[in-house]
Amino acid sequence: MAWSRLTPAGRALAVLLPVLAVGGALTTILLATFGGAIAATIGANLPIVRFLVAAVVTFLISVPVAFLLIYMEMKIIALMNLRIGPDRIGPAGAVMSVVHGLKVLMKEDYTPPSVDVPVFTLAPVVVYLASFMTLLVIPFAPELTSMGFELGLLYFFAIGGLSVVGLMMAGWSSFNKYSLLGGIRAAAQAISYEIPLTLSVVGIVILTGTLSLPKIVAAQDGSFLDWFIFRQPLAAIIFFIAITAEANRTPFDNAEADQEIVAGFATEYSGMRFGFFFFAEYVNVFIVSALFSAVFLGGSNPPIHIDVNPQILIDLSALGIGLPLIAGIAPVIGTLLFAAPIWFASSRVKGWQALVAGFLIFGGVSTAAVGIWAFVMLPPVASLIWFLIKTFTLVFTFVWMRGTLPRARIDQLMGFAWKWLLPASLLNIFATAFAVLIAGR
Amino acid sequence: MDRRLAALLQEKFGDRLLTPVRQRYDESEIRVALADATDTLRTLHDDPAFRFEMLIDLCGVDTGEEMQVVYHLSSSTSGDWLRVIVPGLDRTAPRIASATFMWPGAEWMEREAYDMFGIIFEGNRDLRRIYMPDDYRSYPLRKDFYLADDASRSPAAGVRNMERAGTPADATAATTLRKSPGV
Amino acid sequence: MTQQMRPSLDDPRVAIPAESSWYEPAPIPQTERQAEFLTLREGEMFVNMGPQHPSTHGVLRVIIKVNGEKVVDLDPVLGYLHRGVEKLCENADYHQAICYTDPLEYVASLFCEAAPVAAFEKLMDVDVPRRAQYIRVLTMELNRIASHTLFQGWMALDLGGITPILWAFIERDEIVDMLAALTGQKLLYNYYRIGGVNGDLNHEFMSRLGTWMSRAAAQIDSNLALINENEIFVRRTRGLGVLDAKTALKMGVTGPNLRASGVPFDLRRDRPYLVYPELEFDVPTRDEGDSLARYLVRMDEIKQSIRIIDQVLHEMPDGPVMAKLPRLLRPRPGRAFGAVEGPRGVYGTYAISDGTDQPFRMRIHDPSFVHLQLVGPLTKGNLIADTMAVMASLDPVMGGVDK
Amino acid sequence: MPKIPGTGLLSGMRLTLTRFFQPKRTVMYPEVKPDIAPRNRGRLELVTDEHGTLKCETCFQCAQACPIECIDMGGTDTKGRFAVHWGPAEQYAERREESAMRRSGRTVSDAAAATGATINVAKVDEILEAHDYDPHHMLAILEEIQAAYGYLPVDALKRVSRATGAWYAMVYGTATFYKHLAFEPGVTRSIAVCRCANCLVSGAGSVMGTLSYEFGTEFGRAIPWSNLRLESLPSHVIGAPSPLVVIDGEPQRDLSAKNAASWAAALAGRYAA
Repeated sequence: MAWSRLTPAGRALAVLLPVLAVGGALTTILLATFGGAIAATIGANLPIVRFLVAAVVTFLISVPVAFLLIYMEMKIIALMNLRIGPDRIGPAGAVMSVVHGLKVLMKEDYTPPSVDVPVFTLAPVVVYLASFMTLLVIPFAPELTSMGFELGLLYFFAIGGLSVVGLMMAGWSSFNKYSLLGGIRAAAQAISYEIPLTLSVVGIVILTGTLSLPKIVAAQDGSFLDWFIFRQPLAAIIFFIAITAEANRTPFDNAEADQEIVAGFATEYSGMRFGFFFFAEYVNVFIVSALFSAVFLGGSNPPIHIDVNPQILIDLSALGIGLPLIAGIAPVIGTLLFAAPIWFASSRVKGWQALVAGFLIFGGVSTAAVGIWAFVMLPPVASLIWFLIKTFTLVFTFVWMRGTLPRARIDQLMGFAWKWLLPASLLNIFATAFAVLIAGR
Repeated sequence: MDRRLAALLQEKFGDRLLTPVRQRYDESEIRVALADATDTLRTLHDDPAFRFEMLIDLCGVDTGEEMQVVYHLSSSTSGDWLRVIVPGLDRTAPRIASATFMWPGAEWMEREAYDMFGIIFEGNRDLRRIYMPDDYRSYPLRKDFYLADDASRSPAAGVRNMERAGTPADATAATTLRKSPGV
Repeated sequence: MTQQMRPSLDDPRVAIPAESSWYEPAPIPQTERQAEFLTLREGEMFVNMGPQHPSTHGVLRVIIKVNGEKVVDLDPVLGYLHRGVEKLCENADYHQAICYTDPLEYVASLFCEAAPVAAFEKLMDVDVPRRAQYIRVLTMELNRIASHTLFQGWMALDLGGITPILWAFIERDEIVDMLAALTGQKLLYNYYRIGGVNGDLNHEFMSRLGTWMSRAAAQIDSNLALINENEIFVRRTRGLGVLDAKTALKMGVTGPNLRASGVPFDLRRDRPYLVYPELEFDVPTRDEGDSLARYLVRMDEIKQSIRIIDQVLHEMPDGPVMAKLPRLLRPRPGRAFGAVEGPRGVYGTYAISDGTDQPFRMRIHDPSFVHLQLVGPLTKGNLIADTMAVMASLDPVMGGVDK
Repeated sequence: MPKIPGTGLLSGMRLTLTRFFQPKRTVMYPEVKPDIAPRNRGRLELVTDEHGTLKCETCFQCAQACPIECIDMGGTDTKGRFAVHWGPAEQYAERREESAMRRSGRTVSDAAAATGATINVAKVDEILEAHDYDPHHMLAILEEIQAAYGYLPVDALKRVSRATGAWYAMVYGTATFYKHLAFEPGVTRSIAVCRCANCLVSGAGSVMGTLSYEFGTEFGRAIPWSNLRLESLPSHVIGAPSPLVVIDGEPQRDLSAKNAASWAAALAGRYAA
């Protein structure tokens, strides 16, 4: 029978092709008939489409973010160890993490026998999903929030807490004692740090009266003294420690403590399934840093408002047909302008070298000019840049801590959470409420 | 080298010592019979005159005719070092009382002596192989243990398997053992 | 689907499918102790660490009986690195035996050479020239510093800090390189000879040593500042695995681990060898006896070693570095026990000569072997993470443990 | 531990940040080679003198002394008879009886072993038993073996080396050192050609070449059709002419580089008759 001789891919195709053929035909017919209605429906509930698009986009940006953070971790820790770190692939080894990703892709994706296969396979997906779905509510800039809904903060804690489920699934299904210990450690740690994490922001919620992250960011508008890190220092400290534990970072990385339980919940994983855990960890780092900078560091607000309202008002529409002409001619003229001095400067420079150099210089200059123009003229770009600066400073801090601190023991960890952070956060809430009661908002 | 220690040892266990106290460099050495070993060690450990509280080393020796167990003790009060040799263990079934009743740290050293020589220490709670696998048969440090690549001293050199537990058939008394009457 | 089930090793009440049950078979208990170790009570399970575990130094296998995270009992399994060094030495002549003892402790090889050399010199009544004695002290103290520096890095690494080990390796590599310039080998310097040392001090060694000494103390101090003051490190090691003096003496503990329990026992002081009686140095001791004390005692010894090196460099006499000896060494029958104070404790060698050119019996005593017994008693009732901390603080080297 | 909690962590963070900006210690290996101290004895190599010829004379002392048998060398002895190979036997896929020769060198391309039939070593064992397997009596053992067999079979040498534990090269060196120990059966007489400078000047070299060609053998080997062995004379006989050829001690007068071939043919004819 031919079916038995088909490869799995072949069988899938044998099923799919007729379905596609029939389905394609049907869809065309349906579109022809109900196209207008469908368009109307989409127009009617646009938020669903927006959500889908936002989810896809966040997923797409989460992978390069993970690559960037992995590279940062490798390089920064290397420099702190008086090493050089990755320096062979790409400029200063910048492509190293991408190569790591490719390596992980090419490795054998081994499923040990006696694991609970569906749970084992699903666990990395859950973890990664939980981490990048929280990206939805991150307010990169006032206009650059993919889903700025009202309960953003709550959504963040809820979805972020889901990753524990994934870790538990991985630890339980791996049929390995290290994995089991790692999963249970991760669960205990995450659950006990969720509480101070959530309670520490209650003070801010009291102050701002909202749970939506864009509004919290907007509430910190003004100079850097309006940031909540200065108005709620205790909450900031608690929050920082709690997100360190949430992201399983040193000194709270007991879940994958490689000196004690080999790789924790990821012991039995290999190939891309391990890669998902790996990426999720770094995406988590980025997300918690972004959240901290949004909630406590004023998010996309510049530290000091320099009120520049430049008068460079180029009315591009006035140019009419001249616009494409300028757009087409400007590179040529600019290249020649920059190439000429180089070419005249010395006789040893060949013409093409001068042209290439001129083009590069023109490219740089024009990019810088456009950047500055955008920074000045387009508020979203400016606020995005401010946001990223703050976020990556925090990411650097996390990597820095990883390069410095040893690991806390699990019982000290839990004791710290329950004995110190929880009362401190409650105290913070009462203090804030009292102050609000006294002074009014 | 402490003459006082020698005199003390002589007058403490004068009758027990098989040979007079030997002293060379900073080491003193006494030999006691198998029966007296435990009492001697306990006296050396508890007697305020000696206070040999540290068991530096415990090892077995195969002289070719007999087995020995050698203790190296160090006094925590005076810096004296003492070597207690218990000779005369039967090569076929060496047995001696364990020293773990006084030095729990001797447990693994006794395990090693058992593993390497087959000396059975009565009273050791955990007397089993420590280096060699559990299903291992022979005792490597015995003198009649042959190494294939040891062409120096055994007619069994060149046998295919790496070691041979017992004396090979074609071995003669002149060549089986490297006997050392002096030890 | 029908498949026969078998009880799990950890919990006989749990049945697991037969095809998924490729454990190692349950070992048959041979001794009373092993039988009591292999019986699992309610809620206990075995966790097997090693021989390929990130934090067991070398190839050590530790079977841990845990109740949740709490270590109930623990059984180290040795022998993965067993080379039969004693047998090899019995079949080599006296010069070759020294070379065999070298790889015992790949971290502090010179001490493993010094012990048999001392024993052989006693057997043959050899007088070592004073310059050779000074060179031995110099190289040994350098090696001690290298070993302790590496220990600091390993300790921090086992507690989860990744940076100190690399800083430690910088210092250690400098020492190793200068010793390589002196002895000709980088790790297993086969340098000590019966009656002296192999080769006099040379220019490369002295220049490297000078540049290193000029900044060693400050550099090591700044490295220590990373974790000595660190709350996490201190909280994890203070009061962990407390070993009181009486137990330590009964367990045969020596070296820094014993001094950390308050017993000032140091062979360099109590049983002087080479030129140590002429040198000024303190024997750092601590009374706590916990992991932190064991760590800090070693860190203090680094400073003392630097002191000793300073004095040795100033008082180094001239003269030959080898005694006049025949090519073929045949000591008269006798016994000798040579012992030196190493970075881990007393390295001893009990050599028996029967008049031939090969030692009749050569017993090698390694302190790591004794100290590894303590891991069980010291970690009972603690957590899995503490097992690593205690093991690191005892600082065993498996090459010496397995011989 | 500091009084204020957290300061220890912060001081550590400060330290790592300072190290972050300090110069790095990495040696970029393939580009930058670390400087190896001149005293480094990492690699074994044979030294050559100023003429470019090897100084090693294959005395095997290094290979004997190497306790871990990392030195492995081969060579030909002065008589061109044996090529002795030294080293761990497993490198040469010989485990069974040859591994006894692991420290003792094994014989490669052994002419005597090729020609001589394998012998019954019972007598050798008796001799060894009589001498209590003592390598110090090597010369006596070899003499008795020669008396027993008429010559020294290679199997007997191997047996001696294996039983006494004396290294094969030692046994073999003893055997080759003494003139009265022979390796071929029935060789009683010898033709020796002097190799002193005087003789070489007056054409001893061509004489040697001619003789070895005529007799169909090599120097140090027996002449197949006779009880003669072709040897080289260690020292010149006083008052003898050059080139000098000695048969059983008496110098041959009527010989020169010219008539060496005819002389050899005449000698062969005398033996044939």
